[in-house]
Amino acid sequence: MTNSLLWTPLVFGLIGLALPKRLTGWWATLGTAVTLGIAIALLAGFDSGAAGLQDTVEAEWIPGLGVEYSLGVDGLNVFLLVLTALLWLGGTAFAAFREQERPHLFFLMMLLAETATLGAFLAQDLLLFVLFFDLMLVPFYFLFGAWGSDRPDGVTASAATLKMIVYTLVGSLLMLVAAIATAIVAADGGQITFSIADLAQNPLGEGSQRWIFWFFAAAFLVKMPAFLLHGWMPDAYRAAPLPVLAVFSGVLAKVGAYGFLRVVLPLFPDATVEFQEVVLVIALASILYGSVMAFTQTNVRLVAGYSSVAQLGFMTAGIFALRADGADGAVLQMVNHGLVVAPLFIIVAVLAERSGSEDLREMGGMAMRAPVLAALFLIVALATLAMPGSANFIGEFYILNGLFQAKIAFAFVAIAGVAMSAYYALRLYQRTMHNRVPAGVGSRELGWRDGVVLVPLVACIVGLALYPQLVLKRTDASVQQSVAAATGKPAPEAELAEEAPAMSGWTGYGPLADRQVDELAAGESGKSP
Amino acid sequence: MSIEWYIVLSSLLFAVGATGILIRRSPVVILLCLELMLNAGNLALIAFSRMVGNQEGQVFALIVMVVAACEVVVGLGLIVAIFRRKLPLDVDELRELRG
Amino acid sequence: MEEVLFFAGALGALGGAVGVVAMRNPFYSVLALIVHLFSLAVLFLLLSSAFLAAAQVVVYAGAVMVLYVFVVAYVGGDHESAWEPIPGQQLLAPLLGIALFVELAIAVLASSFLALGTEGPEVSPGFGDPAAIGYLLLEKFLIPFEAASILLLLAAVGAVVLAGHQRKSSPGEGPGVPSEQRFAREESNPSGDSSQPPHRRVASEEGPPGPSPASGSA
Amino acid sequence: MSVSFWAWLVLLFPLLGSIAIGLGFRVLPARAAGAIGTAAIALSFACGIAALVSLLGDEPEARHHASSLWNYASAAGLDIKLGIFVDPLSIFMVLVVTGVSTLIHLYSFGYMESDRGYRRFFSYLNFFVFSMLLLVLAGNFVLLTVGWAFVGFASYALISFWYRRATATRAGMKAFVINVVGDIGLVLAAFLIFRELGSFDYEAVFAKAPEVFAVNQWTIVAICLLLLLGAFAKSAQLPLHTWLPDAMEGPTPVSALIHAATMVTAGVYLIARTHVLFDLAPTAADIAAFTGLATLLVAGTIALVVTDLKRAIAYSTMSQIGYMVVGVSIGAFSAGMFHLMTHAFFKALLFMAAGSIIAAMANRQDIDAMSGFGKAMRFTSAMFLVGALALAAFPGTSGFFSKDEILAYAEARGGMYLIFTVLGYVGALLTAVYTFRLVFRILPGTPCNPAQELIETGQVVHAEPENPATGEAEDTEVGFPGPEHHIAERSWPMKVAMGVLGVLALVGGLVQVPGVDHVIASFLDPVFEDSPLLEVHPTVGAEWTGLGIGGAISILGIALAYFLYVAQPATPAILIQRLRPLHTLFARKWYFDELIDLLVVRPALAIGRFANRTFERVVVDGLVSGTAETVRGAGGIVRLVQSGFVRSYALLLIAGFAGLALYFLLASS
Repeated sequence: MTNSLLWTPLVFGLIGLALPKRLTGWWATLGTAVTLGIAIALLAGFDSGAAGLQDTVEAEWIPGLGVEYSLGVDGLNVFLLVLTALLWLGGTAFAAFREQERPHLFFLMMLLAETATLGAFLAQDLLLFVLFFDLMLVPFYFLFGAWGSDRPDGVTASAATLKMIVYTLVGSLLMLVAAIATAIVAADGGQITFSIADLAQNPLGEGSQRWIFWFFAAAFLVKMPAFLLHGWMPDAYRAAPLPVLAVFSGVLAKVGAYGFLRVVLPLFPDATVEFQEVVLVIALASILYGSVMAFTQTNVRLVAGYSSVAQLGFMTAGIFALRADGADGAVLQMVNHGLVVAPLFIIVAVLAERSGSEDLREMGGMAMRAPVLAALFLIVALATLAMPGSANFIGEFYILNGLFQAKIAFAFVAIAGVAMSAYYALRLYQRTMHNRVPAGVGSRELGWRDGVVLVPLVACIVGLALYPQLVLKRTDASVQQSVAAATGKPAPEAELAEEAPAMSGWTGYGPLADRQVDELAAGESGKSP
Repeated sequence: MSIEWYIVLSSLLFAVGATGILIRRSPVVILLCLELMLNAGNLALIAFSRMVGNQEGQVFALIVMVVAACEVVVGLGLIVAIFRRKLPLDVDELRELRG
Repeated sequence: MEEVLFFAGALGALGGAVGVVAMRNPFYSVLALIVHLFSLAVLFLLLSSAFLAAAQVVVYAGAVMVLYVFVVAYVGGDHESAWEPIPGQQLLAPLLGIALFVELAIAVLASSFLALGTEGPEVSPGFGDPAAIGYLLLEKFLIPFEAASILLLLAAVGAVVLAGHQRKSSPGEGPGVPSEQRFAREESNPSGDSSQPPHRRVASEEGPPGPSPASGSA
Repeated sequence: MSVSFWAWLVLLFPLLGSIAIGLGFRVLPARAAGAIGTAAIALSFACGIAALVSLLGDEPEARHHASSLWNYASAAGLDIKLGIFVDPLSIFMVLVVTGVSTLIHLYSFGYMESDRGYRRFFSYLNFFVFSMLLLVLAGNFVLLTVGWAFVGFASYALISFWYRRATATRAGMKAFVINVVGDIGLVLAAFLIFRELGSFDYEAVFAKAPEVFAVNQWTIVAICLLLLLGAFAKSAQLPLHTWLPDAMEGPTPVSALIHAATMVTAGVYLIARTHVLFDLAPTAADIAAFTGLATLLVAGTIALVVTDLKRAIAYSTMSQIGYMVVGVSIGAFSAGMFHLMTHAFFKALLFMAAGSIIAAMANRQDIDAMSGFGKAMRFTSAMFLVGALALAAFPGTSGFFSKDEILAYAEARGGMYLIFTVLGYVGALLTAVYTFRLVFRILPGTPCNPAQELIETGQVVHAEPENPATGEAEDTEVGFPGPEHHIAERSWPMKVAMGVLGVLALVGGLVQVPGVDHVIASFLDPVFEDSPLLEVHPTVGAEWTGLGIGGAISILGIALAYFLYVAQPATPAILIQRLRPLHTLFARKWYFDELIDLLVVRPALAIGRFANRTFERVVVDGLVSGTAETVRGAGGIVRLVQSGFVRSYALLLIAGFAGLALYFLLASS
């Protein structure tokens, strides 16, 4: 099952090379649909109670180096797999409806990218993970560079792509070094293994954890991208072809956040605890900076891009709250954000076709002739701003709750990002859909072709909004395990919930309350009782 | 004659070929010097093959000859192509590899 | 006898090699190489590699060298000028050559191969004859053998492509072709056509060659 | 059928209505959308009645029911169910909301008829009612936040309903963002509650809170203050009130429904709902009460000088909500809720009448341009007068009983709380004056042009609409009512809705007359039975005294207004001349907009600009280009070696090989 999920896209892509040009797009769409089917079957067979890996595939690969071809599904990645398959189906179908230059290569690259991404999510071997992580770059390099658009101010698509590649490659190489170092240091002269599960059994010494932690963190933070490491994002986002950008922004950024949960927390627990606050500061900076930038941009893509920076900041903050609820929220938010940002970029593409521009100042008033488009956009925009009632809200609620209970001062800063997100998401909607129609904007209803792509994605947003438990139920056990690996204790809030009924007699100064008061005092000395 | 002699001769031929590559500028002669080096290698292979009494080294040498032939064919093809384009037949004049 | 043959062969090989490097005229270099190859064939024989010696003479000194001669004759065997554009090259090159020789010699002679000092073990009369080599090639080394043949084929094709007859639209002028053609077409239009210049410009701006018949006839 | 079954049905119908109208917008005939919308709310009201009947069947102590549909988001120790909580308080709110909403839907059925966005309007309006019901029925703080945010969004959608009006979209954005600030307050309060009590459910929280918290412990005060942040943003209390006057950009039924009768009272409901927490944090309750007091006075003064008809009524709404907040904060829970109900009646009525007049004015809202409508539109004028009397608390009307009960209660608590009584009566005087300022400016006098035209030809003016704020022509394409307008005199649904509300505004107060009956109090008191403040109660005599004072003040205020605006119409101008700074302060709305602009908006934009123009280029790119320059510099040095001479590369190669060989030779020896 896992194997077929992983390789189906690539197989379809290679077969597609032999087909006539006009069929390749549909063939590729079929391939992604089959992949989605497998992913859903995987989800259906998923045992939500178990924390460990399911549907594992293990084979020797490079026995001399202890590298294994080892795949597996657990609560951390099962929804990300479905998300990947879903968004790829959407993006590919959207691209298939349009004329592409060199379609053979384009769709091969799309499907190769899907395989690589699925591989990164599935890999349970550190080296395999690194390999897929880097393999993801290759197709996107070509997709952005060759099918991207040059900017009028002279920044070519290839230059923008190069910038992206250099950024991410530096991170990737650091990660490669770190992965090898992890295995060698952990082996300590014995049999080398790259298996994440085995490595988690005997963590490294504190000194090596420190620097290896940052090497991994660099790779993941660049990928997200986080504040100060996001320099590649504006150029690359403006250059990328939109259907590709939809999957890129929807899924690839999550690989970074996922990497923290999969690799960093279990493998480098001491360093994670030690640098918790540093990473939180980076996450908060991403939230605030991304939000502020998002509401000053006029380019639609950049609004979405910077909002992603802020959202990824939330996820990082949730993970590094080092509580199960925060991390649960982060996983939920990864799924939500992917579900939201992909339709957003597809809508941007649709809008750009109507107004001939991607500048907010040159759009407006489209809701009149395009009520369906406006309604879909509205739902997406509201989900983006984490409107209570959307699954995004539950995600942020969990994240912020975790952060609040762990580090209260950080939560207060982070929540400012929520207010700003309301402004920039609604501004995006309002500037395009409301107000007067500027000259040259054709206000046209959504065509059925785009509707076929958009409506199911939006339906997923609505469905998840009604029942976020769908995700939470399945991720919870694995997330608790991952977080417990870092903190070395079973999830504290589960304890709290169980003990709570028994505590009816305490007066507010029981042992638990004392601990909390201490934490409070440490977290926010200004507000002592 | 002991095998040493052959090996020393082979080293000498190799060094002469290498020197030739470094000081000659005509691409044809550089190709010839490459042949020298390959043959020096072949000599060493065959000498060692004799030393251990195993004929597999000779097969190896044969394959080297094949590779050398290929290299000659392509190299000479290149030289002819350069010549056709009225470019100078001097490796120092072809400096596109400059950083 | 053996020593005599060895020293003769060694001198020939060495002399040929030096000749290749030292001759100013490429044609003489080629001839020197032929000497070198023949001498090597003698040495091969001494090392009881009959088949290889034959191959050396037939394939190398015969076929390959003929190719060289043809090419040198084709491109002209001009003398190389003595001018040296790279400073220090003429000085460093021989030094490096000597260093290389010394190092290789030391590496081999100082190694712990005890058999180096011997003439090698006694071998059967069939050692290195065509039958033995052929057996090895077709039994043990079949796949390398086939791979080598494919390599040869590829090299042959490559050589044909490289040195082959140039077609009209060579890759070198590829990108320019459409615009040039378009340009030529516009120029060749009779000037009497200028009554409809905007129409024609629109037609030609549509990019790919192949103007619509209507605009052509107008 | 259980109470919770009916309560779920109450929620279901508006949602179904909204979805049906929204999905069927292409196929439904226009009027059908209105009919579906109105019927959905009416059904919801009927279910509310059924729930009430069912609830009254229980013992008073057992009148609370929790019910949940499914596990909404429960993991890692958080337990969030899709659950509702039904008790007299929520049923009371359900009845007020659905009842008034039904009438307002009926009104809109006529009022919006010529609007191109008719179906969209009803879809939004039904969605709003659903959200409001979700808010009042929610069984935990998370679902409360959901309802809280949904009404905020519905309010946004309806304020910017005419979305080609730049002023409307801007006002919608403002309302939404301020409401999100309120949502954040709620969310943070929920976190803090969870941290201390380990649950989000009302029942668990309210049961455990008195055991965990000491009175005025700082955590409980913090929780209450955060809740107040949410309440104040939604209920337009200082300083988060600036969105409410701007919200008048929406269609008039929206103003009547959302910005007068229902949504803005959510804050009052919240304080009443969480009274257990506020009882434990008297400091926070006092802060709330004083904020309410400040709001009622500030809003009253602004309402004195505003010339926009709807904005004037909006400021009076703020002021009246101030009374309610004072009421529920000082412990006069049922009085506060009572005032909430009567206010819903008369304020919705006032807005409806104002809407009718504005329609006759072709959407001009400037009271300076209005006069003489008393003759032109008799029914509308009568209703306006009824609403104004109730708002001014004229003896016998509904506002008379409810407002004065709050003030009497404050007096009964005595001590510091006397301030509320005294300043509350000052506010009552202001109320009477500004209300009747509107009445006397609009109804009597020589008819203005539109009114004259209406009298003479029976025509409603057909002027090209233009935006009074910017002066640009309205875009009627997207729904702004075109040349055809609907007034109560012509449209029976509007007339019916206003008539029913008029009756309720007049006699609605009779359900709770001191010494005679106390329907509301006896119904609601089981909810508040655990509050220590329930013991405090004014005597019947004290209440009647308060009522007497209130009635006198009301009549005094009306007389003053008569003196100022009818008998001596020159006086206001003279007063303005004399008190120029004060008038400017009121007319500029106490400079709150400017203050927020200065403190929040400008810094945020400045930071954004700095980030965009400077930081991004210098630091983010600088960091990278610095690295790139270093690499390039190093590359430049290495480049010198790359001479392009193949032979020198070969030389390097061989030298490298020789060097390596040397190394190995040395290493092995």
